[in-house]
Amino acid sequence: MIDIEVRALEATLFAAEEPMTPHGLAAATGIENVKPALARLAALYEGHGIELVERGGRWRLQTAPDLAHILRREKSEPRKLSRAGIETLAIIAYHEPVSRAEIEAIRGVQISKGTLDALMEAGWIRPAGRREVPGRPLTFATTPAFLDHFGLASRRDLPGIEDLRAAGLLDPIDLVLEQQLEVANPDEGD
Amino acid sequence: MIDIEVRALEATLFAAEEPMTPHGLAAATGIENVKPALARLAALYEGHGIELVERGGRWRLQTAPDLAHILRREKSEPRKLSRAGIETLAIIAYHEPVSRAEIEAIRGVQISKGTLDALMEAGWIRPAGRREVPGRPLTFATTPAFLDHFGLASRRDLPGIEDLRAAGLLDPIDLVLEQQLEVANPDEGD
Amino acid sequence: MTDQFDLTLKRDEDETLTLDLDGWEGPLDLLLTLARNQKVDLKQISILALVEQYLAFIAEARALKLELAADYLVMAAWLAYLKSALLLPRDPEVEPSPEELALRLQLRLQRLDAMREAGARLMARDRLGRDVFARGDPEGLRVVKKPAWEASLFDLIAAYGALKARSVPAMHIVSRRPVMTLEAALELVARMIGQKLDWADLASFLPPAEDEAYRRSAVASSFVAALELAKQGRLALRQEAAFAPLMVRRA
Repeated sequence: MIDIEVRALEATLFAAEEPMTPHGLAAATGIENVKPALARLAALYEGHGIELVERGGRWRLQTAPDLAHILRREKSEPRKLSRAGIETLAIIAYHEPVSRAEIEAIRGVQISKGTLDALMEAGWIRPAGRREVPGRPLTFATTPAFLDHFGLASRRDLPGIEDLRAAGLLDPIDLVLEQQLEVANPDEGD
Repeated sequence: MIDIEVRALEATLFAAEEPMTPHGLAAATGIENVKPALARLAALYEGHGIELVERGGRWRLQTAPDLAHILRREKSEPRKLSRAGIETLAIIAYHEPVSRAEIEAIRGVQISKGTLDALMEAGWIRPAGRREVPGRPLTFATTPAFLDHFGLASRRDLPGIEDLRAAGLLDPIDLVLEQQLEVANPDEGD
Repeated sequence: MTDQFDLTLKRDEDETLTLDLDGWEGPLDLLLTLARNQKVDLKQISILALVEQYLAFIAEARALKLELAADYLVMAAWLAYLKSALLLPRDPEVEPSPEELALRLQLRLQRLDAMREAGARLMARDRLGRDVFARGDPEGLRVVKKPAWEASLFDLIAAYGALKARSVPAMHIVSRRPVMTLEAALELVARMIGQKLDWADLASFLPPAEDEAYRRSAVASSFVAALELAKQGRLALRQEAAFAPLMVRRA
């Protein structure tokens, strides 16, 4: 059996809602000389998945730093960017820096806050200062992570309008719309 | 250094907000066979001020019961149950699933609405489906939180439940009555 | 007798006595209290003695003119019936038998007693938050879902192309065909007749053209121009026959 002082400190620190001072520990456990008992507790936890640490004169038990990956695991969740998202990103990439109102003018529809948030979360766009016009609208620009993700050395590598035309990407709207409708309702064909 | 599986379980259970199933522990730590590692962790904490316990198939770390006098604080007094509440909880725990009418038959009085509500609010009982008899009465059963709160690994650990069952005190009264009358009057059968 | 049963009497302000039944939850509870006072195992209890005690208790309460809840009186009536049935010679016609009724009551008392004791034992366990404690400030385990946004460069430029295509205003442009305008033909014919004095084929005025469409346009325009100049009296027209060359001369 571990000595009663160490056990008392261990249980007290475990149940504590915040780090405790030696004074507080002494009051809680009735131990007169807390420091040596704390040293024994620290030694007891040597090599454990939990450790005793002192931070600014307060003591706490905490998980060992090398096990942090167990406690907070990141799980990446592949998600497809919405059409609004990809269009907004394209406008920012071709016109940066560009304000929200300008993006909306080009798209012809309003963009939801979520759209810019998703692009920001993806790390592809960043706020790029305010435009010195009435209302001082915030502008957006792409990030190095954007270039990285899309395999571009620089924004100049983005195909120009003429390239797009040559690639058939500026086809009349009816055709594009038709294609999109087909994509949207793949089962409706008969 | 303690083996990595034990350390991982220790840190996970230390950080967890709720008791964890072996399945949940396996998912968190990546350990394939959790049970033996849990046994090693339990052994490691033998004699400590903290212990590893199983509650309704879930595992948790908690302070050792003999240190209650150090840790008990005024504010930590758990909700005070009325006598009706305590009896009702015991009846549900020992008879579950059990309907309100069955509880009332045992207690000899009606239960006030507040009694079941209070137990439900404490998170100790839950509705457990309807009995397929006329009137389709709702039945009640205990929750994992009940086992957790009262320090029970499972309902088999309910104090004296085996003795009560052996004495027929958990069976329907008519069944016991029949058996006892037969024993009392063995010649009357035909 | 009242003392023996922990019967609490309260003297209200208006001097009437009330029986404090708060301590008991109904007649079964009162019966169990009385039964426990026999200080024997509930299985060995004398139901007859218990009935006597209950009836005596109720009689005393009524003698003191205490208000009793109806269910206590119902139980008293039932127990009085049970008592007489147990004491009188048994009538085999009566079902259930008084012994069975007595046994049933005994079983009910045992059950209630068992649950009461179980409840007490539950409450006395090492309870979480009272005797044993969970982690005071658990960090919690977190699985942080990090969305990995997917989009390819093609998606991007195709989207921009579609956007551009969508945003260009719809404009219908008739393609420009090579024509000789009437003005040009007028000038040409006027100039040519100024250079020649004799009759000349109108067709000979036309510039050589490889483009058939332009040639046709030039023929039509110069013909109209010749007619216009003739109308103005600046030019004379002559044609030998249908489809013969159209001859022009300054008027």
